[in-house]
Amino acid sequence: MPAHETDGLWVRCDGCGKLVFKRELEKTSFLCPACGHHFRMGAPQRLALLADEGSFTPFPPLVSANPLGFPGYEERIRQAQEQTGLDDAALVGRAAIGGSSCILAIIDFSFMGGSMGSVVGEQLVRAFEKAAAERLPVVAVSGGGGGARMQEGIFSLMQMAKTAQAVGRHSREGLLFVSILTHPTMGGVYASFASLGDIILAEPGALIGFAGPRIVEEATRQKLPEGFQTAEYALEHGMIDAIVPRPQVAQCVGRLLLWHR
Amino acid sequence: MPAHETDGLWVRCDGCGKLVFKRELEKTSFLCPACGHHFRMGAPQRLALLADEGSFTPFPPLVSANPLGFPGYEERIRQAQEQTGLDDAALVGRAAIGGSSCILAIIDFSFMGGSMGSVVGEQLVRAFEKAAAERLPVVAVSGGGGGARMQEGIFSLMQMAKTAQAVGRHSREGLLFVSILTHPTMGGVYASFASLGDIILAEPGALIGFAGPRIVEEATRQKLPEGFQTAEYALEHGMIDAIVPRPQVAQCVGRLLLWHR
Amino acid sequence: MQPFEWEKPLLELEERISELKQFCARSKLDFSEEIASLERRASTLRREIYASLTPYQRVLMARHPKRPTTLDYIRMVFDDFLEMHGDRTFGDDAAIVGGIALFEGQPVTVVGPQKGRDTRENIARNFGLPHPEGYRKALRLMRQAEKFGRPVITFIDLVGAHPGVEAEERGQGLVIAECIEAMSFLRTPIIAVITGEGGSGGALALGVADRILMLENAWYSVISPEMCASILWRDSSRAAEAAELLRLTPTDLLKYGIIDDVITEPLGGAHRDQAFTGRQVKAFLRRYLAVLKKTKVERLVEERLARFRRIGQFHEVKLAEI
Amino acid sequence: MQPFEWEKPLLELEERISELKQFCARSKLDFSEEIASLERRASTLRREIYASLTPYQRVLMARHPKRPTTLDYIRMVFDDFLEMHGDRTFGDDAAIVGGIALFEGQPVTVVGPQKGRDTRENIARNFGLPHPEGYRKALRLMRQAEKFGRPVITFIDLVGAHPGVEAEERGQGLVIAECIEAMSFLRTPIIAVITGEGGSGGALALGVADRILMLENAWYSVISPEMCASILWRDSSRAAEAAELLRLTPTDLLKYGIIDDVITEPLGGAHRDQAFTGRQVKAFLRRYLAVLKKTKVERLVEERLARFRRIGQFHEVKLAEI
Ligand SMILES: [Zn+2]
Ligand SMILES: [Zn+2]
Repeated sequence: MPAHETDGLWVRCDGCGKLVFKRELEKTSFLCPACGHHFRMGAPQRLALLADEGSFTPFPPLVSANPLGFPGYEERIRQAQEQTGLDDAALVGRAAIGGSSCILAIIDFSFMGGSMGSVVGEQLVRAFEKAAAERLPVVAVSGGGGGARMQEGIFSLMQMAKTAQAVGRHSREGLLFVSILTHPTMGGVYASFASLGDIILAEPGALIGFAGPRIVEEATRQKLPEGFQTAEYALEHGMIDAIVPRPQVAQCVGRLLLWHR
Repeated sequence: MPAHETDGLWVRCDGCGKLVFKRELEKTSFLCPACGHHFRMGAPQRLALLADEGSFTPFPPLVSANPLGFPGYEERIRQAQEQTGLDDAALVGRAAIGGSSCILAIIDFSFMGGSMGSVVGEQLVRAFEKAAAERLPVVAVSGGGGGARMQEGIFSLMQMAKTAQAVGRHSREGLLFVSILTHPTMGGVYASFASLGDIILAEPGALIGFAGPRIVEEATRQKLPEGFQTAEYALEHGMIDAIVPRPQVAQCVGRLLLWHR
Repeated sequence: MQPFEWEKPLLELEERISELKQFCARSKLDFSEEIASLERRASTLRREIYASLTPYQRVLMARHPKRPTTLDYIRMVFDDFLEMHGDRTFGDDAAIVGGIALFEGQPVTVVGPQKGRDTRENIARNFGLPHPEGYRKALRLMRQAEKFGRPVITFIDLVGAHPGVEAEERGQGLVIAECIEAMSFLRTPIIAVITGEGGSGGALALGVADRILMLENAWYSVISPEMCASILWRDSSRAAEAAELLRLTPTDLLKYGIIDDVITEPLGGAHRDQAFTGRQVKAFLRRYLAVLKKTKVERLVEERLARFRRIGQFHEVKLAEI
Repeated sequence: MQPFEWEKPLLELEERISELKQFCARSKLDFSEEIASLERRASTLRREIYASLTPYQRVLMARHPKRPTTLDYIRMVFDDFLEMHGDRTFGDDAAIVGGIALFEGQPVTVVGPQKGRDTRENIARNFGLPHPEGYRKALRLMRQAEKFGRPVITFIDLVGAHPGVEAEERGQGLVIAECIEAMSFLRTPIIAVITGEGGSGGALALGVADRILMLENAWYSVISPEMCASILWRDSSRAAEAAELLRLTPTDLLKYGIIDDVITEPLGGAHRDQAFTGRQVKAFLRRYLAVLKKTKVERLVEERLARFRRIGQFHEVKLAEI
């Protein structure tokens, strides 16, 4: 459930309905001080939370083309870049977590819903290729709302194959991929690299699935079950290894990396 | 549903409840002339139905020991041998089906319920080993009521591992195993080699499962669903490839062997 | 069944010709010259109409209820077929069919979604929308093909993977990823034929192949034009505009290198002459199977991976620019 | 909780001693000699009772509700543990737990059925009776261990696989076969520890290993003594007799070469001193892991297969005899 902003300074919590001071959230790793609800967080904040301080070296940036000549796409990209300070929805680089080296990829929802166009796909593929070449594990934090970047049409769809194959090549080298699903991980992002982790962790309450809940509701004309497509629901249905609350994610991933050195 | 004999000459059909003349059954491959119900049939009759005439060369026979010193087991074996004319519950040898060579193994329910003791296990393992050595496919017809031969205790249990491993070694040579499940294939026979076929066929109405229906009913204290554990039920639940009526089994297996030469 | 709007002038003309012929036969009068002239005009009109179809008209053609389904192609293209059921885990999905077939004497594994030909069948087949167990069945059969070195042929015609509660519960997203990954590394030749609709991840899950062929009036896209329009303009009736933007036709996809060849259909669409369409598909499969069979499987997999690795358009940014 | 019948004289004596000690403390009188004598007698009695346990008494010990469970062993034997859930197909079975654990600094994969410690827990854990998704979870974790070359340790304590409608529907028999087959060829060391009940195919599905260890008061059989009695004599109350016939004790199984070693328990059973039992299991694991780690994985698999290949007793029949 996305947090609806009420004005610039306050935001309403989807967990408890209370208004939370935005500046406060930054101090709590975007956890609601009242109920612990996990708000979405940006890639830079996530990086700070997850990677050892000063350990991150980003990959060279890539910038989107407009392969279909989709009207307004360039403008849309430019806006998103300005709003987020990111080149595209993936922040990828080399990092250390709990003292162990890895390649870290973070999908940022705030950049066009974390959708996977050519840039995100290529960055992820480079992440797995680099990791394979250096025999490093990959840690990916996914939050891709619908997965597809419509404006790149078929090119967006093909990124699913491209990234899944990159995972496959990395995996066949006997290397570890820890996939962390954050709110929301849906569609093409979920149905490709994100669900191919050796170990799949999720944050509490994160929406995880293929078809969005509204689409399922419309298609089936039935009321969705309580907690449908939440991380808790995915755990119950056998789709993820564990739910890890945000404050423990870095420590948990650190242990996993250490155990797979 | 086993056919309850009413006297020496007639037998009541579990499909339609009519009395069927036993001699008649032998002419119809043990199909009820009235409703087509598949009666159980012995290994020699099954062999005649399935293998090309004159193509069968049996493996050297093995005879059961009494590894646990189980009281009365030798006597039980001797009786079964006399009643069935078989050495034990498995008839194994080299055969041709539709002109293609294979190793054929048939479990006969009438020998102690088609249960798997050391002899059945060893014969099956030899079947897969011989097939692997000569690069031949294996066709197995299973009808093991409860699977386990209680009188051999742990030795019977271990035949599950032994036969499953023989399938695995044969399979890793890239060779074909067609498993045909006939009424009834349950317990340890089903939970080992019989369900490891590349292709799993079943006869209509055959009972297929792990725990027997009475055990499930007692354990769960609920009424069993209509058609529970029948071949049709297994097909619906994704556990078998196809249901093949008895008159078409030889032709179907023949095609499969031809396609895998 | 309703004809398409754009076909109406042609259908009317064809009817007129047919009437005239019948009149000739009854009246013993000779209108052969007039008939010949009308037929020439019909032929021109037909070519004009179908040469200038818009992308969305092709989308509608791809959805024509009389369009051949996977089982039709299996019947028309292969000499023998044994359907195999089940995922050995949960169930047997009627929305996906598969099994071993004989292609000119050679065993191949065939898999594809199956739409129904009428309402009753469509309900039984869930309109060709697969559940996870359908994809798992496909995966199982493809792994079986790999074991025995059989080529895999997939037919693709589905608007997407089923969006439902149970499908989500049983891992729709996960199983699509697994299919994509497994096909990518499958050590046997794979040909995918997009015969009708190629909708999103549900189609890609059967579409990772060494050769990807597409019928003339099929479409393949990350999103259906209706849903695209509904996201862009909150108005799904503007699907025709969205179809233009999405570049979902075989011509565009061939240009982008997404597909390898376009299988021409009879004028008016595959449903106008199923047998012709079947022969076409068979001819293309024959040609490409022959090529693939000459290639070592290691090389096939390498090239399959390289093919997808290349797809994507972006700019490298020199650090000075930032 | 009820003491076993055969323990009653001992428990009475132990109580007497405890009372006497308390009386000493209160009264400041010295009974130390008497107490020492009584304790010697108790010790003798304890040895006598537990040395002469019948097979069925051991079966009952194996079912003692306070006997350590898989999670108890995980807590006692390993330094760290991350539980991992789900079969990535259908569900997460609480009757089987598994994950990565640290054994003296070395990561291992641990899997085992989990019984509850009370009624509420037992209902949640389905009395440690796994469904197919439990076995599929185990399989997934074992394959993961293989990928990373981690040893696998399974704890076995279940009376059987769950006999239920849904379990049958989702392929209980098939998944047991898959587990057996997969473990047989798994390219990583495997140690199985039968800690309590080893019932039938449901136990074997976790029991194909390079070393099979068994606690002193555990049992392992193709069929439970109760069900055996009920088949033989239509009287499950004659289970004690059946237990004799089935040769299900560690001593018998060691003699037959089915298991490799017996882990001694504290007198009176594992539940009498969980910490001691944990240390015992840890010591045995340490010893056998060290041996297995020295062996190449190809050789491990070969020997694992050879081990089971040998099991079985029968007579070859010379053709002249027939
Ligand atoms: Zn809150
Ligand atoms: Zn009948």
